[in-house]
Amino acid sequence: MYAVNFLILGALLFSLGVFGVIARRNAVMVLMSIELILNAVNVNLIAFAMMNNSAEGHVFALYVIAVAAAEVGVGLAMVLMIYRNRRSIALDELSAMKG
Amino acid sequence: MLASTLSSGWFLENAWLIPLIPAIGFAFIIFFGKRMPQGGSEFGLLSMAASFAIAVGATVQWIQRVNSASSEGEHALGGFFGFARAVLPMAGEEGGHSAAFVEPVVRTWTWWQSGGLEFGVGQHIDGLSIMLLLLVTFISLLVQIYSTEYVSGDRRYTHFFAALTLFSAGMLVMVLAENMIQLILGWEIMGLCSFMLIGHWWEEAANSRAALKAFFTVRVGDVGLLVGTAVIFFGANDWAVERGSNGFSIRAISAWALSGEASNSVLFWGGVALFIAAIGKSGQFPLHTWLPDAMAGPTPVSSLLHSSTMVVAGVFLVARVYPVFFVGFDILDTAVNLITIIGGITIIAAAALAFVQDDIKKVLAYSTVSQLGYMMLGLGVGAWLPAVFHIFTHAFFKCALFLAAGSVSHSGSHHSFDMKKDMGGLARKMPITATTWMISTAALCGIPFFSGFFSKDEIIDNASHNGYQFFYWVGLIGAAMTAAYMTRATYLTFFGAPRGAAAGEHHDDHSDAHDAHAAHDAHDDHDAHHDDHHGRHAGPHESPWRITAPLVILASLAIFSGYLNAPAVGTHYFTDWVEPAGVAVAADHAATATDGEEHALGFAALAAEEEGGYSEGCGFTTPEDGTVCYAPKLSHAEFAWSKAAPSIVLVAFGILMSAWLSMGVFGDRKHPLKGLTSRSGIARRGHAFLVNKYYLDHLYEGVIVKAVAHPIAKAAYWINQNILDGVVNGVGRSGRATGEWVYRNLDQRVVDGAVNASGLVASETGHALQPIQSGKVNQYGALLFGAATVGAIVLILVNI
Amino acid sequence: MNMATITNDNWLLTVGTFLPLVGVLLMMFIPASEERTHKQIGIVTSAVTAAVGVLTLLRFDYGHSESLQFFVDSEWISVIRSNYTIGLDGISLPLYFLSMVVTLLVMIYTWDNMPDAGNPKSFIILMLVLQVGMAGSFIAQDLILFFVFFEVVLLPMYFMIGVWGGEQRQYASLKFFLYTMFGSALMLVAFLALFFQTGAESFSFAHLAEAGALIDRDVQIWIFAGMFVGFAVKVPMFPFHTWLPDAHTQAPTQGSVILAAILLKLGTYGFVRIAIPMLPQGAKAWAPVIGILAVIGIIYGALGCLAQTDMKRLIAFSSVAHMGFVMLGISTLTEFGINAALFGMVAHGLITGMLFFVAGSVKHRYHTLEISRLSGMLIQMPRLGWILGFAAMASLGLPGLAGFWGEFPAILSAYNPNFGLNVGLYRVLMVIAALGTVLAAAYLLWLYQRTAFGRPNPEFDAHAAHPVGAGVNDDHHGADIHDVTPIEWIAWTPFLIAIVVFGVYPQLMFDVMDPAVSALVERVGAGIP
Amino acid sequence: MNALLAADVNVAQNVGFYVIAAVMLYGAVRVVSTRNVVHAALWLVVVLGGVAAQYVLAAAEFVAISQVMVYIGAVMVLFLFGIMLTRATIGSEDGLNNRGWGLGIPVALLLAGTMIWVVVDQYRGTVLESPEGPMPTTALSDVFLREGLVPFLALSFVLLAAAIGAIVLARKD
Repeated sequence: MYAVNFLILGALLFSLGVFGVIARRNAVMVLMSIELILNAVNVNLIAFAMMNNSAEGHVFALYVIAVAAAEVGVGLAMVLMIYRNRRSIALDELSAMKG
Repeated sequence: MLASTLSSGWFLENAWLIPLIPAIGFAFIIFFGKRMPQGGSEFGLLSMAASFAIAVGATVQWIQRVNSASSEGEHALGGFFGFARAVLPMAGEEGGHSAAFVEPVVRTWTWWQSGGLEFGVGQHIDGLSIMLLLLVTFISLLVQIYSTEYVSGDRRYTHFFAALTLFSAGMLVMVLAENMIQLILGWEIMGLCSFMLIGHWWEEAANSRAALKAFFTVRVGDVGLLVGTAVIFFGANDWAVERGSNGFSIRAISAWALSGEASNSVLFWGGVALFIAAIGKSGQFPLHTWLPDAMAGPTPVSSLLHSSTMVVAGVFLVARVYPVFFVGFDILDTAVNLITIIGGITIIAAAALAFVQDDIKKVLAYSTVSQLGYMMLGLGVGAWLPAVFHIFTHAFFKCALFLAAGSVSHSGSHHSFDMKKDMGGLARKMPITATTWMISTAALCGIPFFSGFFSKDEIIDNASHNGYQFFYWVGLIGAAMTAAYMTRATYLTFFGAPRGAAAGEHHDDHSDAHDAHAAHDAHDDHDAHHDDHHGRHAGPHESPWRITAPLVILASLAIFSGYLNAPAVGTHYFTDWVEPAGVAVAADHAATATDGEEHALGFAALAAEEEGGYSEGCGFTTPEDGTVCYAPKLSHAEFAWSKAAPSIVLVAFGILMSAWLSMGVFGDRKHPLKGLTSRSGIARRGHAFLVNKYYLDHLYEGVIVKAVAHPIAKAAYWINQNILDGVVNGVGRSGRATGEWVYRNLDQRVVDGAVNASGLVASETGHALQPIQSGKVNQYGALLFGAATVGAIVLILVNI
Repeated sequence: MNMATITNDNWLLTVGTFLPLVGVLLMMFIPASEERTHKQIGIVTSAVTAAVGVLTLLRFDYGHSESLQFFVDSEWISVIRSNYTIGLDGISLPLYFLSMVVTLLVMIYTWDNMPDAGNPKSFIILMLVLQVGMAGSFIAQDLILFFVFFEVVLLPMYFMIGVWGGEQRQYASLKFFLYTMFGSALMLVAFLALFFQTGAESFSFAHLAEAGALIDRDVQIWIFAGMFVGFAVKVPMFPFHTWLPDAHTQAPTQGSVILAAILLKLGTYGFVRIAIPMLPQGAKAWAPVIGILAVIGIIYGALGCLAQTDMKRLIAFSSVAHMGFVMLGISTLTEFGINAALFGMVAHGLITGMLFFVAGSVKHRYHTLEISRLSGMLIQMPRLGWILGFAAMASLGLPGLAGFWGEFPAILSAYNPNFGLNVGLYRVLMVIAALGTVLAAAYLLWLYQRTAFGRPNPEFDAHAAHPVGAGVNDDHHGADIHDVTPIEWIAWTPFLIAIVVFGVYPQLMFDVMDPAVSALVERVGAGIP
Repeated sequence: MNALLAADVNVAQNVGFYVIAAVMLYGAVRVVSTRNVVHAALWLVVVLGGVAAQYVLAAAEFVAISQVMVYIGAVMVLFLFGIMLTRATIGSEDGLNNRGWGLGIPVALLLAGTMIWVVVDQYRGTVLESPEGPMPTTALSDVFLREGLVPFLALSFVLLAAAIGAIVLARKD
């Protein structure tokens, strides 16, 4: 089947993720949107791996997954801490607090 | 080789030390002055003395050099005469003495480079610079001695001497400048120091404003200097580089201007630009308004500024690169040119203003302006030497006058300068001051056998000699007016009945007292001094020796300096020593030596003889190949009492008239007791006479003076204060206003508004902060991705 | 880098550039509470860096200042054909060294002038990173490398202003950030366009300078436009300058000094090093525009100054005017002009940096910079007053001080521009620029007269309690209105000395720059048919 | 649809792809648009699951497995915990988007447009020949333990650091 399919799918997911990052106010939601972006990338990776059937693509996808896991862990931890200090995880209030 | 007979010497070789020493002295004063017993003044005095010594040595050696040269050039005379008759029939009798060209002593070191060209800093010693070096060092020395007494106990004593020393250094740098850049350097340093000195007592807003005005006005002129230098540089550079020099070197510029290869328009515009600078610095007509205000400074400063340094700088600039003006304005071929116009106007206008001043220093200030007008006029009419000679003589008597005025205020009128309020009859109380003052006045008025006569009269004479008839009359009238107002000032100060402080009164409104009051502001350690100052000033008395000594020296010079070049008694040393001969010399002299090599003396005299290229006459015809001219060949009107007569008569008339009027007008104003007795004595002898005198008095004061002097002069003064001054201030104010407007409307609204409005920063400018803070991260995200996308798109487009 | 290159000690540049990062690493492991330690580390690091800089000065071969020295060219991102290419020649040497010295002095100044927001740890770390970016931009000989360093500079300055700035810091910092980001975006695009237009072979300056000249004229003009905006924002030139006053006014003293002394120079340096030699025809086409904008900037900045009531803001506007002179010099494409511009960059760095130091100290003492409220500074703190006067005089281009040598030759060069640019236009520009010097005198003297002369404002005399040690003369000093402190002396003296030395003997710098500039102009001339 | 009818294309595979893709996209849209945090999380599950399914279609079983385990197993749980601990209202809530969220739409559209255009322009008509069987895990392990070794170790350190960091951050004290 056509490589374009996968790639377009990735592009759309990516854009949606970007939109989420821009539009969302709640930190957790932003993290989710980032997950979308990462997965979009993964889809592309796999697609390319398939195109010139090599294992690297898959390996990279796995890397990304792992990093994403780490990122989510740390990210949520930070969100928690911020919430504990500020009783809010609205990003704009956050940025208002920081000089 | 013939040139080797041109003697040189250590002092000539190392004349560059002369400005260097005061500069170092300045550094010493700044860093160690406060700790010294004499508050740093000793450094100033020492350095000036050293410079003076070197200057004397250099002068002596220069004179030897000239003699050695002219002995070479003896039999060039024939040709000279031949030319003289050919070109200017009257010129023959004079100038047999300046036939040989005396090679200047030029040394340069690399200062900066650009575009592969190296530009030097160094010395260019010829008659003109030697003369001024001697003059400046000498007068600075005297003024510093005088100041040790005059400003003693000032809270910024040290700074005062620092500025004074640096000031002299600046002038000296300019005088022996080898190139235009160096000249600008000295020029601007002087501007800075004048700012520091005029604003010396900056606690008073008036003083600091005067300082600001002085610096600013001069700075306006400096635009001309920058532009002119640029124009001349690019005009001359290629020509000069061929000959191993560059377009900044003064010699190269002179030679180029006379080489006949220079385009006239470049010379003209360059000349105009440079002359604008001279106008600003030398207080010529439209830009002279800063000069009287500069009187806010301490008197020694005024004397230094107005005698030999600051204001002379403009005249010096014109004299220094004279060929540019000579060719650019083709002097000698016209009956009128920019320089003469400005000079003439200045002479009359300033003299008229001097009539209505009550402040003695302002009278002197305006007289300075008018005398500078004479110098400019002289340069304008092609009387280079008389103009320079007038710088020389004027320095002595004007400095003496200022110092005398200072001495009067210091010891006679309790720090007041108001002639009508606080002076009068001081001749008896302060004999030395009075005598010196009157000698100097005589010199200034141009009374025969005083120095001023020989210089000023030469200028006027040459004006008609070179075909500037109109300005001949301007000069004469100016001379008469000078005589008149100086007489008036003399009378008000030293004769008649004592008034105010001069009569020993202690009026306590020091509103008009510029000097030492500002100095004695609330400082305990000074208050004591302040008191005994008052104590010493119980009544008018002669000043201590540190003030009178310089006065005496200067006054004697005011008499004798004239005899250096007094055709009346047949002396022409000054001409021999100072005037550069207008003869063509072998071209290799245009090359400036570098790395401190002394300039290779070449075939100066030889070239002059062998191919009599000079007989074409520099400045009139182009020099032959391989030869260059450094100065135009000028002829001098020969002196004759018959020609001097009109000026003498007019001067005499001016003096008598003014004396007569002054006595009538000011004789018995406000009756102090002393005056009354004497007058009542007269009254007992003849009632009618008194009455008549009274009527005459009334007549003069009521009709003549009020009708003539006041309206005209007052009008001039009014124009001066309101229109010209208004322009200067107006420029500043309107500039400010424009700034406000531009800033408020353009900057904040339009340009800035555009940015703020662009949705990135904020939708509304007013509360720019709110929207910025909200959702910072997200907006960055948007920005980031947006930018990335745009970048990507462009990439694609580029790549297609 | 391989052995051969090590022998002609070209490790110097790499070390000199990245040394500050060592300090940063060190500070990472020290808790923020130990403020003194951080300050010490900061000073030591920047001092060592400056020492390396001195070594560089000593090892530099002044005989061949037109050719790149300490040259390194090693693989970096081979995918996009970008190499780690660094080198130093007469054009970059002064700026490279200046950046090190300025950072050191600013560090010293920070010792007892920490901005109110506190937290020296991150403050100093930021400054060190900033130093890396600045030094790197001056040695980079590869577009991508240059761009990376160029951007590295951006963020620390953003945080410096945003965290340690004045009341409106967020506004100012964001404005700064967006402006520069906008510029950088276009600049990057222009770089890439240049890269692809020259056959996508290499990003190295040398290659692009050769290949770039071959691009046909219209394309050159477009690419130059992109770079123009990018660099002009940084300079800043007239229409793009509005971030500067805010940034300067809001930034902490240290920020202002670094901004004025080095950051602004990145823009002009970019013009001289990248835009003009790589796109000669584009440069020629744009030169008149640059010249006109520059002169507008001169007059406009001066007028802006006259309208200011805040001392720091006035100085900021004066930067616009001075950079106008620099750009005028560059726009003539003559050796004179570019020499003047390079000299002007350094001079302006020293002088305006000094002025900002003074302004900072005044703020520190009076807690205001309202010109109308300041007065009689010379009575309350004579030394500071004199320093202000000195800096002002230098800034208005007094001969004998550094400022003059950037200003006068620039005006001079405008008399006849290079490569058949419109002479009439440039002569008009020259006269207007010369008038600009008068305005400069006007606003600086006005500032000086208002703040330094006269008698102290009673509102500050009131809390003038007991005399304080530093710099006492017969004036009394207020409790917090004291004269220059020792630390300030240490931080300032080099500036003052440099201003005088370069003013008295400019050959020191011209000698280094001139050959490089001549070579550059030659190359440009070769590229213009 | 002509894509479907292309001769050398495995129809079933395509149909599967399109169906799953549609579901994923819808889910993604909901993730970024819903007013309810919890729902968003659940929609995210759908998307991630879809991705895993696509992996399977693309013959990347191993990746698909790890996707399911890591994401749906771990990450989503984390998310739900996060939501719960930050007391996000379970019901729908307003103000989930910030002012200026509209800005996102043009950016996203622009981005999508650009990328799609590029992709289409570049890969129009390139066909992925359906692989014979899944990518063998041994191949992956080879890559991992040979040239991929250093990144692999680095990654493990990252994970370790992340774990510790998370603990440090989230620890109450």
